Amino acid sequence: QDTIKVGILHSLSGTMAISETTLKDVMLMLVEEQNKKGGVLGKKLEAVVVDPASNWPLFAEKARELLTKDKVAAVFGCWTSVSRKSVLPVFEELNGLLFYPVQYEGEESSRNVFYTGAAPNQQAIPAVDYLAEKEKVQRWVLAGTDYVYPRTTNKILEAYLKSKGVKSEDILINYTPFGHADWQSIVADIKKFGSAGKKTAVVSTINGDANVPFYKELGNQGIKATDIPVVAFSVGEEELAGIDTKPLIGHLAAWNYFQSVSTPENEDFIKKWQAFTKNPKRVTNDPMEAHVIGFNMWVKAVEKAGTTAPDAVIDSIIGVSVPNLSGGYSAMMPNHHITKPVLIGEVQDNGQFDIVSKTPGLVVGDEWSDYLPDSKDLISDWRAPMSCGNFNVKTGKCGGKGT
Amino acid sequence: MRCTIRRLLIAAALLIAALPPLAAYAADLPALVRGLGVSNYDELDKAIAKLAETGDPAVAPVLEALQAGDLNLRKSDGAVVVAKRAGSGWDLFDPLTGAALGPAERSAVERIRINNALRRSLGAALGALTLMSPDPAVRRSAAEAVFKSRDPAGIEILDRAIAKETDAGIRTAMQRARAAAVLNTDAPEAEKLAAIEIIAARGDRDGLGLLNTVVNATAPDAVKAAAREAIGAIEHRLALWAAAQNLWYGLSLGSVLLLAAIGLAVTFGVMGVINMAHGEMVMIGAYSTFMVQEMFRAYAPGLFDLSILVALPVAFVVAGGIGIIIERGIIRWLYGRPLETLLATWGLSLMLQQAVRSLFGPSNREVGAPSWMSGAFELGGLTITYGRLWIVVFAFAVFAALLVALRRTSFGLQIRAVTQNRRMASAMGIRTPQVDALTFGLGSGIAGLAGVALSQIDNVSPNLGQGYIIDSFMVVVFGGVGNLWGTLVGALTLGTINKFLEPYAGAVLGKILVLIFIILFIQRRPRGLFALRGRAVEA
Amino acid sequence: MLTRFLLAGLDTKAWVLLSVLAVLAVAVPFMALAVPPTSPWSLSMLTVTLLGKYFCYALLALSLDLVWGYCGILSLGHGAFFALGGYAMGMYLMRQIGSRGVYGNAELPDFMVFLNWKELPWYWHGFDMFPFAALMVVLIPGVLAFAFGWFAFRSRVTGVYLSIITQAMTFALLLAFFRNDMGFGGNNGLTDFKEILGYDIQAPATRAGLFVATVVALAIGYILASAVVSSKYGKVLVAVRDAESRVRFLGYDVEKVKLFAWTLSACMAGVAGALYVPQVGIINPSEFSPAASIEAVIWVAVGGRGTLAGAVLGAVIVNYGKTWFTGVLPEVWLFALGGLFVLVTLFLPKGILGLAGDLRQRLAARRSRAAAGSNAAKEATAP
Amino acid sequence: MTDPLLYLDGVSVSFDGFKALNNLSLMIDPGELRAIIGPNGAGKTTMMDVITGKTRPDHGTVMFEGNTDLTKLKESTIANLGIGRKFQRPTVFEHHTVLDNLELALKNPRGVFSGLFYKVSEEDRKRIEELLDITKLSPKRDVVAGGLAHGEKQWLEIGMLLAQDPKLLLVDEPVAGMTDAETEQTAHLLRAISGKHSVIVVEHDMVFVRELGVKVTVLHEGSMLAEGSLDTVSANQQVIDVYLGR
Amino acid sequence: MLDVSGIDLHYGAAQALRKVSMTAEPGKVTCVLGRNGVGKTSLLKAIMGLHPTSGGAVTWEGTPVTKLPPYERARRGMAIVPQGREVFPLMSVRENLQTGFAPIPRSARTVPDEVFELFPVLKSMLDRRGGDLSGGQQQQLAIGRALVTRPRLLVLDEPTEGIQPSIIKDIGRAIGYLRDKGTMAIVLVEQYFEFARDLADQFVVMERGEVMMAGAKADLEEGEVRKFLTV
Ligand SMILES: Nc1ncnc2c1ncn2[C@@H]1O[C@H](COP(=O)(O)OP(=O)(O)OP(=O)(O)O)[C@@H](O)[C@H]1O
Ligand SMILES: Nc1ncnc2c1ncn2[C@@H]1O[C@H](COP(=O)(O)OP(=O)(O)OP(=O)(O)O)[C@@H](O)[C@H]1O
Ligand SMILES: NC(N)=O
Ligand SMILES: [Mg+2]
Ligand SMILES: [Mg+2]
Repeated sequence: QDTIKVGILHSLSGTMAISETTLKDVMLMLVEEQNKKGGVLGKKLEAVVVDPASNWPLFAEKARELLTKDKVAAVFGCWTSVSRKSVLPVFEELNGLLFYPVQYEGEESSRNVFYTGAAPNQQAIPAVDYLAEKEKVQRWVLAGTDYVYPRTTNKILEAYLKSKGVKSEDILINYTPFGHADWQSIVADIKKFGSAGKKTAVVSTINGDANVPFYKELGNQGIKATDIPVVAFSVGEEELAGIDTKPLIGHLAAWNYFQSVSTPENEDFIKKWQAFTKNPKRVTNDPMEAHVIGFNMWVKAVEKAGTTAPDAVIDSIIGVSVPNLSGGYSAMMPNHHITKPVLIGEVQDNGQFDIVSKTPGLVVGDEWSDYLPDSKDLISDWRAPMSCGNFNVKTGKCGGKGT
Repeated sequence: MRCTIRRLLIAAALLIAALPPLAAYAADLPALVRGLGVSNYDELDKAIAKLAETGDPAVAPVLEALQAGDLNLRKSDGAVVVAKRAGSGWDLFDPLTGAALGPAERSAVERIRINNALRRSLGAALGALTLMSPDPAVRRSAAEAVFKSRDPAGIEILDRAIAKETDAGIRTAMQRARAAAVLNTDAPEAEKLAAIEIIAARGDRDGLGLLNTVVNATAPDAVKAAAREAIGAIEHRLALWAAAQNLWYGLSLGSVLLLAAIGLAVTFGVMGVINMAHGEMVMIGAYSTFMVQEMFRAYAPGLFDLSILVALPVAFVVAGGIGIIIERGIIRWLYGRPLETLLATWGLSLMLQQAVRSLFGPSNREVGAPSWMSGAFELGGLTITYGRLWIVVFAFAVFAALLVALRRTSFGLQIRAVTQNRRMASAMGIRTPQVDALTFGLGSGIAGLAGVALSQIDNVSPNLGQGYIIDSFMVVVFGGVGNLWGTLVGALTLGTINKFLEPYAGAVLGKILVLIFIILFIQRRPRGLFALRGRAVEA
Repeated sequence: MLTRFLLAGLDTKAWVLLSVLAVLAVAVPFMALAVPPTSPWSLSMLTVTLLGKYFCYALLALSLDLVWGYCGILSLGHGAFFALGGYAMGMYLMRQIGSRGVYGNAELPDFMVFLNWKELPWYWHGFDMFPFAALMVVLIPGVLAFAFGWFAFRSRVTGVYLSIITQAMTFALLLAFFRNDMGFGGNNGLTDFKEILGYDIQAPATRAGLFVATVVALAIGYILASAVVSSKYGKVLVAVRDAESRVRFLGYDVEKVKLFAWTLSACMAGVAGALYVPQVGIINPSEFSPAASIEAVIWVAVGGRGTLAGAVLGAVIVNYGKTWFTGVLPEVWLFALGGLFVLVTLFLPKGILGLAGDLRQRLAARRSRAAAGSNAAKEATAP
Repeated sequence: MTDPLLYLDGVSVSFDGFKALNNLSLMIDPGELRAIIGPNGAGKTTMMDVITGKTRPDHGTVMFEGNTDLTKLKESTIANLGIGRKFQRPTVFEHHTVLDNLELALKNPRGVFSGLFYKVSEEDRKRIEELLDITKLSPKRDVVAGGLAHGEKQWLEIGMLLAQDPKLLLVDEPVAGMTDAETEQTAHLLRAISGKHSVIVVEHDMVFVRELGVKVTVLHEGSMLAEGSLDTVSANQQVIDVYLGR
Repeated sequence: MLDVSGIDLHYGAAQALRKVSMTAEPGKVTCVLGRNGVGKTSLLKAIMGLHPTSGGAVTWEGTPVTKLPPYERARRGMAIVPQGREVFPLMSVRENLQTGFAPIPRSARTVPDEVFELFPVLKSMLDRRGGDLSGGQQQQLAIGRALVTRPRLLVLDEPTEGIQPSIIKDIGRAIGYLRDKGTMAIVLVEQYFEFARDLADQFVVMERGEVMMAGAKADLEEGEVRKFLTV
């Protein structure tokens, strides 16, 4: 066997195809590039693409197929948390490697998974800090799609805001179903909540398809960023591509990467990407960067270990650091999360974000939130001898608070 | 820092009031403009304040350019210039005089960026500067801007502007802006009470927000009491309007449901085809809109506002044509086997989704709103967005047209004859294949029309259709299969119920409750809202 | 009497199918566990779980065919019963995790811990006991189906109206289970199971055992269903499908007739779901999605509605197709699957299994026509 | 005098204001064979709908065996009380064979579980053979009913009615589409089963009605117009005007 | 003139017509007789094109129509009153009648007065749904509907079934009247022998899918014919 296989596990059909197809393409590009550079360990890489079709059990099945039938060395994939939860036992059972590129709710750390997207402390909390400081926001609408990521993020944010002295009546939490399309009442409610004489902002964990109608309604009802800014964690360049952003100028998003980052690395990446997709208008976004980082880390770790064997890679990858696209270096931490800068951007009329704030240094992904009672005592460290994902610093034992 | 600007503006306004607006500061202006060339938001804020302080109307275009993102820093000499796109590079202009400064390379300039805080400062500054503009629309928005900024500095200018203002509406707006500003000063109690009265008369959410700020801030008790009373009055008024607002939301959601369902009312309701590909016909309509708009963007950007009107017939023809092809190719073999149409159209819907995904890519496509469909207007205490209003009008128009087509034309009669008894209809001399194809085409075409409208409020993506198919079936069945009026009333009922539940139960629970309502309702009326009854149906 | 009743319904098709299942029940575990992995005869665990999944789907298809194929009730919500059975099993499996969860809480599943739940909701009690959970696997779908059917059939909701309210039912459940407040893990559902009946859920032997259990359940389901449809009650069922009101005038209580089949079918679907969950390792609300239920209908239609073997065949073939296409043609597999559905409707109106019957009939027709033709020819040529 | 088996008292039914039955009263004795005639649209079928529970009357009661009010019961209960019906348009189970159609109609327990464990008894087999003979469908016993010609379906439905062995048979236009000879046979058949059973038969075929030779009730616009022997009613000028014609 | 020659017709594997031939001429009533299930309805279906034939030819007014779909035949002046009425159940009586407009020119699209003269009940029920009518009323509607197309060939399948005696007489008179206009060929399937005998100009007697006897009324002996109708 003279190739090393890399699995790509992203939905190419169904509801999530809209987001995940791009990630498949970026992986194909990275593999191609790496092969131009001579591959890894002197072998060519071979991408194995499958379609889990936005169907969560199918994710598990396809993961098993990649690991046992195709015998891939690592898998890059998943978007939604549920798809990750679905494949997790498979990766642990078969000792595979998964690089997960999307911001998520945290509260997880697996020996076999590398979380290259943001944990809540790398996205949500800095965004709220920004609004509180720079926009003097005192009243908060936490609007999200009704599933685990928004629920957890909002729980963390609620605890965080309260710890900062925000009163309960100044927090409005609202959940909507996936794909919610009629935002009239909710946008009106936001307006109403914002007319209490205190500066109000919306923290949006609205996910996927629901965003376009949400922003269209915001625009139509004339909610301006200068009045009630909306900061989103799941809206990037790809999502904005479907909306006329003129009425939305100034609304915000918090990510670890924006296409508008002006660094040579990023400009080079955008150029390659647009050439690869043969589309000079094709945009880039944060999860793509996460895959770039994750892929490069894996390559480096494999070369360091001299093998693709999972155990060796798991050992060697910790501490590996690779350039990210915003001008710094991201490192894989012992908790399998990475260090990232946090950027806040404002929507421009060209569908891009103007970066209005950037953390001075890099932020380490915090898998166990400090703001949830049962996880604040937990840490994760996959280096020997601890090698534990849920070490309780109070009890000094691995395995949560249990014995 | 906002305070600084305000204080400076007060000074400026006082100066303007005292002196005739001379070009005394003109000599300083270029230097002040040059001062905008900083990359730090705080410094930029100060620079804006200094410019505004001059009170010189010549400053307005500079600030407008900054607001629009056209103001750039020329890297070679640090000059602040206006840059306009010209081919691959820029054409540069002097921001004060508008004089052309020649072309420049793309990378020769750097845009001066602003953030929300600066946008607010700019709005306030521009508001004060443009209150005397000859353009009434500008004056009106200037008054609105001052109302929002509540800048005490504006009071003096407002007083003069009010004195000069001839348009009653704008004068009221200015008076309200003035009142808002007064409430932000240490003006005597009486003056503040008068201001509260003016704000209370405004009676809307913005007024409410402002009064709430008064209550939250430090103020004499009498003022606070008056503000509280005014708040009570406004809230009472808004609460009264809330029901109407909900009704409007219900009507507008109902129209969306109606639009989505009405094509299905033909293919499923009339023809009996369990048309799982209905949603994809809607999607094709939306993509047709996208295509038409791309054409407009490329060849006639000036006429973009007409693109939707052109998209309507295009979407109808494209979706209808595809419908006819589907009928001739597949459906026609399945008459008399309605359940199998489910299988075939499900397969079709998978293929159409994938076809669109392969053709247009998996991500959202941008469909823009023409200007006449953007924004909102106030009607009493109602906020009505133009987009929604047009969709309501459009939905009813389509419904009426379809009703006439099916009830009043011989084609409609033939459609119904064919669907009730195909063989007998044929024996009566009705060209059944033609009627079948045209009927399915009609239903698909109408779905395409719906797609044009829905592209205005929803994603244009390969998944568009999936989001509507279930709702559409619910509406048609709830209303009573085969009854167009049922579809109309069904859509509006479900829309309204949903919108009245949503404030209490939340969107998720509200939707669950609507579904449970449908289940229970069908128990009472097993053949839908407008059930056909009698032996005609049972036979 | 029971055995006679059960065996009476089995025709040749049934015996063939049951024999295949029996062979699989023995051969698959053997090939997966005993044959060395280097041998070409060895089966991977992937294949075993895949087959297990297909057979769970087959049992679901079977249950759907019972009501749709034989009683004319097109359920667009059978996935709900399947999912409820799955959740009942999932709850048992969750409780078996014990303190091995990430937070080490012996009482509460992880998702409750991090959403700050303080104690186990009442409806989770008892699920730590397998017999109780097993009972719930049939009872919950059964009771829901019974209540739903009791109202709907009594109100004489039929045809598309019934179909749509079954869809509304599963859609409402989807949204409800999505809600984290419901206490079923929200969108993430229940996952990360550790053991079942004390056996490590990831151990090959356990997987093989689950596979055998699925095959046995499918076989029992099949025998039961064929016994039901070939009894006189089965004929009444078909009569109800074809002329419901006429059956009433013969004195049959149509509501009860339907209710029995409907409830039985829901219980079968529940069992299918319960077997499915430990094999795929997750149960989440997407199983309630209307599209999932429609897909089950499609399996039945592809295999041949109104033939039990067809339902089984359809489920296996379509799902095998899906597995295969998504791996081989990841970018365009929907064309292949969608095309398959269209072609089956156009060219195999009675489904794959109907094809055989059709061919036989057409052959007979041709033969008789040919015979008639040659007779006529003979007569014509006779002097 | 015996109590009537069936007693309709003041029954009215209207559809969107149109009175299909108008204060109709009628009495059928045990074992009686009664012919009902009347113009198209007089309400004959509607009357049968009311008796069998298909249509609920607006007013009036329908008493069966003296003390059961049929208007409150559901169709299957009424059928189980012993009221069988043949429809105007023959309705049989199109996907079942002739044999199965008869088997389903046979008088046996109707419950789900008795259906599950039912096995054809010798007696049932014999009865089915008899019925096949009567209806002359023996050669078509294994044909699915959907493939029968119109007249054959009529016969099959009569066979199913007999299989039910009801106390009261409601027969709506049994000889429509039958040849004269078959018409005659049907008349014989109905006469033969009356006595043990009560029969109400609706027909427009006067030859057939004459053949029955029983009391005739004439319905018109939802109420009774005349009653008596065929000769008496056919002499009635009103009956001639609205029904028989010249 | 209608010329049916040697047609075969199958339902699946079962043959319902074997080499059936017959003719019908304008101004004459051709009566098809036979017991239940001998194939009378099947013959009419073959004439109207409602079921495909597997052999033989149907010629109408000199042109072969065997391969034409029913609506093309209707456009050539053929109309049928089917067994079982087959009115459009959810359409009003008026609309049912209007379906007959399809094959005729726009200018002729009125319901002929003779329809309401023959069946006055239809006039009073114009707005009632076809499916709500009583059996006999539906039968009248079906005949009326066929007449709206101004056919030159009228095919009637047991039109007296379920009709009250006085209207049977009316229908008889109507058929007689239509025949006497001399432009219409009429094919009548009947079980009601007296009715058929009084109207018929020629007979076709069928048995088990085949024509047993055919000829002008004068040429046939009633007893012979009746033999095929008894059991
Ligand atoms: N559901 C209904 N809606 C409106 N009118 C109805 C309905 N059902 C029956 N009718 C009318 O009621 C009248 C009585 O109908 P019914 O079928 O009882 O007549 P009938 O005596 O059986 O006639 P026939 O001899 O023609 O069968 C008819 O005029 C019919 O049109
Ligand atoms: N749709 C069908 N499928 C299969 N067989 C049929 C079908 N229709 C009629 N047949 C069979 O074809 C034969 C002729 O039927 P047809 O309806 O032509 O008879 P008919 O002479 O009109 O009888 P009737 O007087 O009862 O109306 C019958 O044996 C019948 O069983
Ligand atoms: N992890 C997310 N965004 O679902
Ligand atoms: Mg009747
Ligand atoms: Mg016939």
